[in-house]
Amino acid sequence: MTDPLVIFDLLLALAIVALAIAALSVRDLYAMIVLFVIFGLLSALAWVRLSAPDVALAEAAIGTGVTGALLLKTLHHLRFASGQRSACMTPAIPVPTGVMLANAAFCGLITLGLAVAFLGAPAAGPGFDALVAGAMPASGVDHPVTGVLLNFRAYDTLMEVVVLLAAVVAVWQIERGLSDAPSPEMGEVWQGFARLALPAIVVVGTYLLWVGAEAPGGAFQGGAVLAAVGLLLLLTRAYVPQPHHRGIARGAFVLGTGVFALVALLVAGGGRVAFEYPLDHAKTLILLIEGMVTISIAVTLAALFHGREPVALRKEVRHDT
Amino acid sequence: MTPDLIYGVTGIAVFGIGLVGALCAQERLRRVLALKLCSVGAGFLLVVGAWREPPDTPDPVPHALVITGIVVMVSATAVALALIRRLQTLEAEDDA
Amino acid sequence: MTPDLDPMILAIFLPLFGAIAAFMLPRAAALIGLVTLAMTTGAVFWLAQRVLASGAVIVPLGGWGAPLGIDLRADGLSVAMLLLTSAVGFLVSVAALDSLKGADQARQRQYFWPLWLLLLTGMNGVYLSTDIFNLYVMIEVIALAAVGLTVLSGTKAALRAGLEYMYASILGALLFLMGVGFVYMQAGRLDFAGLIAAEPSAAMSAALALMIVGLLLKTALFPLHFWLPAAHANATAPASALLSGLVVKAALYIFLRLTTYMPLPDEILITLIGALGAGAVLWGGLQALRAERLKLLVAWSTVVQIGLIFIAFARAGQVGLAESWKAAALLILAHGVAKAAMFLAAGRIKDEIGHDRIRDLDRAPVRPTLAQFTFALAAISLIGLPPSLGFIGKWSLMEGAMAAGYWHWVAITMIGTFMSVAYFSRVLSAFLRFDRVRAPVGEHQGWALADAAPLTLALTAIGLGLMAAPILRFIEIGYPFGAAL
Amino acid sequence: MTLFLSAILVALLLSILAGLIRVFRGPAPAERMLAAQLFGTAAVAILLVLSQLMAMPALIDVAMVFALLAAVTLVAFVVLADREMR
Repeated sequence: MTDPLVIFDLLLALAIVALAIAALSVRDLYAMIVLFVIFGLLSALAWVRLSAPDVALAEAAIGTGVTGALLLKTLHHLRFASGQRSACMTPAIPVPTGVMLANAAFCGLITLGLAVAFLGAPAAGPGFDALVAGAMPASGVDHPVTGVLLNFRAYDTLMEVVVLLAAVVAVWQIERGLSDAPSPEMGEVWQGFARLALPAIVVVGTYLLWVGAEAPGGAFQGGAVLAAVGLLLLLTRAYVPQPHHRGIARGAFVLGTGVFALVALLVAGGGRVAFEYPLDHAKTLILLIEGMVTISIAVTLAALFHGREPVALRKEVRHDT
Repeated sequence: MTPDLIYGVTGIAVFGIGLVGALCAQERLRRVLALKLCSVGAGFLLVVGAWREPPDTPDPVPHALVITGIVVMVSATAVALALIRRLQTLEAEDDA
Repeated sequence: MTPDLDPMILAIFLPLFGAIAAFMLPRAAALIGLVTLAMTTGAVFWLAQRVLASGAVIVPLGGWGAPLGIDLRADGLSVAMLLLTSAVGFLVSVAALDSLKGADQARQRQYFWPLWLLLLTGMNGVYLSTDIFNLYVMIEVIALAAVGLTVLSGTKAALRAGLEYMYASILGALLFLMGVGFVYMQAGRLDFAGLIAAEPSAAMSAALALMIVGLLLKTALFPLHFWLPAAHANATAPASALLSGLVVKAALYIFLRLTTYMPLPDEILITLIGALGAGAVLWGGLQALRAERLKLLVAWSTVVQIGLIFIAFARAGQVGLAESWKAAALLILAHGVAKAAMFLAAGRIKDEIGHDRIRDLDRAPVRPTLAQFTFALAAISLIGLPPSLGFIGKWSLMEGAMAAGYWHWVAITMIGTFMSVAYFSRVLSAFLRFDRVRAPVGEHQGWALADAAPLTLALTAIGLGLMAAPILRFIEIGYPFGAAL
Repeated sequence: MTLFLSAILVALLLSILAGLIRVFRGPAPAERMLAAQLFGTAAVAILLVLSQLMAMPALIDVAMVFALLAAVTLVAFVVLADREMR
């Protein structure tokens, strides 16, 4: 008998594809972002159906929540900077329709090829299942995804945090000066809402971090939820970054990377190599790393949203000629 | 029809749609979004590869990889958007 | 508890800690950067010694071992790339000390060092990695840091070029990631040994195609080079030197590795890659002949050289594949050293004269002789005149092609060489016309640190040609790549 | 029971899809945003039903995060689209 959920799966899959097309073809950029956010949340639902709640959490919080906020912020800036709505949207050199059609046909062919290759690949083929199952007792945590992220493939995860660090350094170097897009006045309702919502978000973020050792959750999801606190603070102007906060911000950005790398180096010795945590302390070390990484992720994501290094206005130097 | 088949085809379709957008989209913001769609498509492929018929639990390694991919992608998006914002500021100053 | 230090770990972690320190202490960033570069170079030499003594070495990170964990592995080729990166990187850093000293460059100075050290972390990580997903993360580290360096000057042209570069970089990385997904579906593992063990299938072919197209986009092989000239020409001089000399090599290196582990299934595909290389040589050469600005000309010459490296890869078809990577590797090393020298020299010329319009170079009242001399030396290696390393690379390319009877690759290489003589002599002839304007003695700039570094690089590019035999022996250590895995 | 819950899921999904028309057609940003908010609520419901159907209690956590994020997104949408609302 067919699973009654198949209808749900099919509908969801159709909706996801339709949303992807809609997001790329809708004229209004604001609508594009709204459609994208819905697309992301539906993808997260699809991943839940594929028994990947960790991925669904990360996608919902980071891939969709933070990315959507970043896109909105940029759109807000574009419309403010250009003064009117449509001026900034016209491309410098319009691409000829013929070229676009050729491109689209080319992509269609590629997609077909990929689909054929996918259908030919073994379903539920070989994987790491047995290896992970065998190594889990020595990992120091009970949740396999956390074990992979922070122990088996901790090197990848360290480098992922490095990517985040590189991003915030690059963003600070690209954008300079104070924000020129004025923030709108917030009504009392928003202030009240923020006051109510913030503690709840902090609790949930911390909970996700803590629960990561044995259930879906962990540093990235917790960090992203905590970043939402930063977003709210920045949006409601409850916190305005000041130039003299830069040192602390820098410290928070590098905290996760630094502690992670230091732990990885320091455990080496006595026959162990880097990243090889001693079994007795594995859980403690992993929690330490996760905690620091969570702080870094939360602050970094919020800083990426804010976008610019807080510099005093007089220091603004233009290098362009 | 199992979920992995359905969502695998979905993922490849999303990747292809993102590809079309990345090559054809004219607004800068839309191109960033198209790239994000590509990354979601790639995520689908990995999550589908990890799926096992219940009651078996899925392979956790691809899940970890996709989480890494999501964080990497948000970093890249943030940099691209910062470039777009800065460029827009400079261009608007020149017009004024 | 004293940690056991391993040169491979150091090569990755030293730049990382350096980047953190340079970001935290912007005022000491230059000092931190130089010290880090020196230490990293030391670690790489240590590693080279180890590889010379005992062949390829492996560190199973976390003690798990592939395929569950990630292994770091160093063999001759990876150590050669590491040496190239850290040695060239060190000299570029020395030059950067001087060329970023202006008062209006405080901001550039502050951000150059953390970004460059993060870039170094990523590149060293690529050369030591044996896991394709790890390679994906590494190329993203490289991409973000490299874009940050591209737009360091903050001009509109640089930002536009940087945005194009960013799009190309992300798209390339995502194609690569999709390929990783297909490898996982088919083989169930992601380490190099898994690639070697995998049976040929539709999914593996799709994976190979995706990864190769992604890498070609990142390394800017014609016709996917569209982003490169603007990005490399508009960056500040030290950044251009790093981007052109070192960064494009990371994707090239991954390409060489992948095609060794997953051989291209068809002679036609190899010919196609060679044909794209030929297209790059011809098109890039034409554009370099037409370029109006010095830095743009140098950037187009990078497109040509990349094309040449791919011809070297394809020169003898499937039969020669086991050997042709050596010619490609030699050209990679030669181009890395010479192009860094040339971009630094071009930057110096632009700084001294105040512009880099080729047409007006000979009218300049100032004559940066040392930089011009450096430029000429670098051009010798890039054109491929003996005894430079570029000559040895081109020679082994043509030798292989002739041995296999592939005369068309010889012809293309010769045409490319003549074209490079033509476009470089546009610049060199402008340098040599002394009589147009006599430089006032007072304005003649003296010896500067920023001249010494590119001169050393250019001399090295020529001198290394004399050491071609030991270099070849060295990069063969641990070959074939897969045997020791 | 499974059948019943599946039917509920499909109904919830259909309700989202109906809301999509508003998002796509607009024209006012407020309409698009409200439809998106409606979707957030439906998604939470879907997750809760799924946690029952797939026997994965962890999905309740996911639902909680969805609910929280929906609130934050609302603020972002409203604050950053403020100019267009007026």
